Amino acid sequence: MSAELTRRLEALLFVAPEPVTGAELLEALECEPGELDLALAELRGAYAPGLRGIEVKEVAGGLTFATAPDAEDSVRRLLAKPRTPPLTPAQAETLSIVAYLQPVSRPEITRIRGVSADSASSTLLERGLIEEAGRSQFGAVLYRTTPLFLKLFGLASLQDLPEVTAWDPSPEETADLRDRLLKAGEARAGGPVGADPAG
Amino acid sequence: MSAELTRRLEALLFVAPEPVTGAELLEALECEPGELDLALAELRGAYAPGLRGIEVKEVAGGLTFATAPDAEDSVRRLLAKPRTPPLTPAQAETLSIVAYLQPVSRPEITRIRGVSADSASSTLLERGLIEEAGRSQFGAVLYRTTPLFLKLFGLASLQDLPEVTAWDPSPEETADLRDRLLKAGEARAGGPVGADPAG
Amino acid sequence: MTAIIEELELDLEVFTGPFDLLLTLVLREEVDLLEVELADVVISYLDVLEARGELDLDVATEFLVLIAALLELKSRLMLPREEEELFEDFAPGEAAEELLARMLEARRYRHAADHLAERLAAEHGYRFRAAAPPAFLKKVVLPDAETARAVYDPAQLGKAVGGLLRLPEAIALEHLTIHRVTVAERLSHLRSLLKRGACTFTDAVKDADRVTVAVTLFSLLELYKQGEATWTQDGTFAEIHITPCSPREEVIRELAGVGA
Repeated sequence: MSAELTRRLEALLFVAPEPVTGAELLEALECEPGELDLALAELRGAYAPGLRGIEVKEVAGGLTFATAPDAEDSVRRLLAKPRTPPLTPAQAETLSIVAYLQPVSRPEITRIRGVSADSASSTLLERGLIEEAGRSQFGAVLYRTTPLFLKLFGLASLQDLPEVTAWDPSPEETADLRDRLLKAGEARAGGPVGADPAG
Repeated sequence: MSAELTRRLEALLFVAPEPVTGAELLEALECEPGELDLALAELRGAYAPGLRGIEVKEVAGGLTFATAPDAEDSVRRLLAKPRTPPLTPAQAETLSIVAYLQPVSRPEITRIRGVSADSASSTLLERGLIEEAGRSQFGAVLYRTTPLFLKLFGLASLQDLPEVTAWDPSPEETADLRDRLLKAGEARAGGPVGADPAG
Repeated sequence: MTAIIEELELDLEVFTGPFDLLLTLVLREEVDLLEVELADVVISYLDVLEARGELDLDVATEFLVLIAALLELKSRLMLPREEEELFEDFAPGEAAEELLARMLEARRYRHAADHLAERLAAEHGYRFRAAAPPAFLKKVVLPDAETARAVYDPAQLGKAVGGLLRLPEAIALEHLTIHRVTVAERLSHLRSLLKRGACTFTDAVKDADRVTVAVTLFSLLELYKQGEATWTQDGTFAEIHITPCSPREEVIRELAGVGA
């Protein structure tokens, strides 16, 4: 393949994000239908199935390149390898609240974080780290962690979560973890804090 | 070209949205480095410049296909999109300072250019050629170049930029410049130029 | 130095002659930089550029680098005298060296810029593919509970929850001086103004800060409520005209006149 028209045709099919119609090709290549037919035949020959890693395909009323079917496994390994991206700070916070307090509702998570947890909890749901666990008495959806969560954190069970006291900045507090988290969250959000009603 | 590995390599380069590194190729193709080298040589041969409408390019730390430059006119007619406009002198100067000194802050760029780089750096940011890279100790935003910069400038890595001192004047020229700075007006200083140093 | 800089003739208060001569005299401290109006130098330069039809600051960087360096020198000289030792170090020769270094640095990147522009032009014809990944890859394959391996550190969870337990420190306001304005103060201010007849809101809050303006408005409402004043405003943001309603003598006389 070296005819200049065929080379330009190849470039067009390569670079076009969508299948290209014959009319579009004629206009872009500024050639006659007969010339295009010849170039196309040459290109089809060069990319006949089995010869190369790419094939010329006719789809949706146009021409396009596609990867050869037998390269699919490699392509999948390259582009679709299962990924476990690092947790963002918002996701880590949301996940820790669910892990320690489960089952817990989204409004509670929001109150504890002081800011909305909607986007973070959607991502965690999508990735299968948390799942729905019924509804609270007020009708809010409750969340809990999944077996995948335990696997990804290398935990045998929820009992293996790190002791909160190791990270606890206020060990003198004796109240329940949930209450303390809520109190701290409300202080962050600028809401009423028991200690300083005037503030 | 028909070796199965070369065909799969071709499919990967075709389908990947960004340049693919050697490590990624090895993993996706599940082959040895030696085998990859052979396949790559075969592919480069098949796509040697001038042969086809597509070429293999090494940019931004990886391999990718790009259309052959002589197909540009047809491509432009097909995609009906103007090329990215060339750089203005201010943009080119700002970009070269970022490329060589990265990470570098806007005040530093301004100091070197002697004139504000705000508009130029905004445009470069918008076009994705530079990006923010944290903050300096004084709180100024730092900039660095992006992978798109490497791609558009056909650079495999920043190492491919020529040494910036390559453009320094020779020692004689520098001495001459220094002389002129100090003595340019000397001759005229003696003459009747209406200078009034005492004023 | 470029031709234009060499051609630049100046006619300043303290100096008449070519720019490069001025530069030399400044560097030799024969002309006091503090007395040179650098803005006038810039204007002269712009005039030259304009006369030549080359009014393009993008290509004028050499001059700009020189002027910027002179400005920096001048600003250093303008520092308070206590900083004397700072420019004692700064011998005329060093000033020239610094100017030279600036010019070389700017020149370096200007040439690098030319190189980059050439590179970009050379790459002009190459186009990269921008198609979406094939349909069979659209669905992201996530690991399932069977095959997943531990990738996250449980300490991350403890740290996150510990951070959430932290009560934020109360915001300290001691360092702020709170400007206190009372309604009572503003009421008496308004009443004293109104004793002299009608006034505008602008008169009442002349040069006052925002808090005072707000409290004055409250006081005005209070006066209205008490029946001591009425006000009119022709439109949004228009002037507010305040009229006293107190039964002052002339008002009573006027009312009596109207009544008769």
